[in-house]
Amino acid sequence: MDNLKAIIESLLFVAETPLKLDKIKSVLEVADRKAIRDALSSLAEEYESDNRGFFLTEVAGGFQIRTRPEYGRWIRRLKETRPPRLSRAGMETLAIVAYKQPVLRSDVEFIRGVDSGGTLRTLLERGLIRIMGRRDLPGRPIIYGTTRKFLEIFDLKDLNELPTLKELKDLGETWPNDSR
Amino acid sequence: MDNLKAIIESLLFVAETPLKLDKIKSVLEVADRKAIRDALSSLAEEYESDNRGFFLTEVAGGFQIRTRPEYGRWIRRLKETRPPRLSRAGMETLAIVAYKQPVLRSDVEFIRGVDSGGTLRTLLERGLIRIMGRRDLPGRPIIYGTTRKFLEIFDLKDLNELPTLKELKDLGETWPNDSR
Amino acid sequence: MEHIQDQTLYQVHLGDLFDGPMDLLVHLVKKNEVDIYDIPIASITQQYMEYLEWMKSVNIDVAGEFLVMAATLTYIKSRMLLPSHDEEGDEEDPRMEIVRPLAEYLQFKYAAEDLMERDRLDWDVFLRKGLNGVEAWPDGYPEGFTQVSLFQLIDAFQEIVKRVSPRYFLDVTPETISVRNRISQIADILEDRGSVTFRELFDTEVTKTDIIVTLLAILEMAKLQLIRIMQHVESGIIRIFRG
Repeated sequence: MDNLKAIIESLLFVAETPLKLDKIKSVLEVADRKAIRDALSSLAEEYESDNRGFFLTEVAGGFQIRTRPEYGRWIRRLKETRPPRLSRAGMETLAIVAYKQPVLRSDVEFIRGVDSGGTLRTLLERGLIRIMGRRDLPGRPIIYGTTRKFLEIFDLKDLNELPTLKELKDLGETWPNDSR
Repeated sequence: MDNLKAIIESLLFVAETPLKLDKIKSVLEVADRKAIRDALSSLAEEYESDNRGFFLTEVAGGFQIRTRPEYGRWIRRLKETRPPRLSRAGMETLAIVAYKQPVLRSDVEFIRGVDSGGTLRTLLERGLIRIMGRRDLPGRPIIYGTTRKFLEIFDLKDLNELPTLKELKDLGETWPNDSR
Repeated sequence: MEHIQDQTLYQVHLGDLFDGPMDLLVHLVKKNEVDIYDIPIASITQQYMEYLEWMKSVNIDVAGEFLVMAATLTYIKSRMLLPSHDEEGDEEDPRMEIVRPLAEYLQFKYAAEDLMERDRLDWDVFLRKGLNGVEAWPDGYPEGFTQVSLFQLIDAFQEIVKRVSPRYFLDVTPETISVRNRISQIADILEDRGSVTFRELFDTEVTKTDIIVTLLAILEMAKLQLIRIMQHVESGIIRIFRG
């Protein structure tokens, strides 16, 4: 196929979610995964070297074109974006679900020391966490985990990319920001 | 301003409608219209000479990046594989089938209070529900259930991931400061 | 009357200031700049109590969790005052009861901050989206249709329940959902293969619950005549066919 790179670029340009390599393969009916991979890396390099306003990133198991973080402030001005407020409680709960998944509501509440139903619900509605199934315990409690959208929003290829939790012994040296 | 061209490119990339020159001017607080115009022409030229999958066009009084028409067929193929969109009635009916399956049309209509034959047919055509069999009742009414495609589209491992009413209620209300 | 209304108007929940007792405790430990593995328990407990008192004095509703923590702190403080029974000092520091959960909680507080520092979508980085589909997307979707997510499906479900009586959905419980799920899976197998042996359906079961769920699914399917259950005359093997 002529112009494989340009065609892939046009697909990346219109895709609403990260585009998986297999998806590109099946849409273009190209047997050669390596050709696709080469086209993708060459696009990524060109965006760098040509100093484009966007870059190609691998996120949530696929490829996606995103604007450069250093231009975020201008885009926020254009879009009149208000801060996507997730409360501290929301972020804490999200972090617990991300690191401890598959996790029960009672596990989250044990760590946070407070009722977390409302926060879990908010995260569910925002599509950041999902119901993964049920534990074989009395009442068949719901098991929670994070979603692909979580990976997309926090720029993670997959869950393995989450930084390891800080060692307990290192705690107490620096303190979390008290944004109160 | 450094990187004026790249910043304008990032704005063009995210703009949902053609971007007017004056809008760029006001967002970037750049007094010099000519500098913006130069950046725009230079972007347009680069997209041509670098054989990008998209081009810059002046349309409806503004500027917009669009994919090249010759790649339209590939983009349409990509879009065909997207999850279907459903009407309100479709969602409701699908929810009832998901929660109450195996279920008869008359059950669905009893709950919704309206004729649901057309909606069920649409869901069948889209492969979201299936005919599981027929009841041994006068008229041999059809029994409906959801399909594997339904699970795929809603990103469910199995139906156990559907929360019950009681569970939704137990989670309580969302946090007011989290909901936008 | 007006006076009472004023009071409720200014009522604040402690939870609005601190997400919970752990959050308050972190704040105190941080404010005092102490090592979490060597918390001056008497002083921290006192400050914690003062905080609760202050909250009460300004009419803040102190949630039960805060009181439970207050009791725990007081208990630890009293244990610290008792001489150790073990001469060799092997006995665990009573403060560990609070240090361990505090340390774990802190880990996630840091993790949440790390997440916030990443290049977040729709804040630091943006996608191209929301185009009305004129270019390269000519065949759009019919008007009035929206793309769906699981939560929208659940929303639709809740809307119906609001409109009709919830009693139509009394039979929707985790248990019945698991039976419905199994029915759907068996229907999948029959769609693919036409028939399956009774035994095979139990091959993958691991727990007693799973076995009961499969059995209930088969019974329900037989009742609805979605399946026929036949036994081979000679081998005695029971096979399930599509109804």
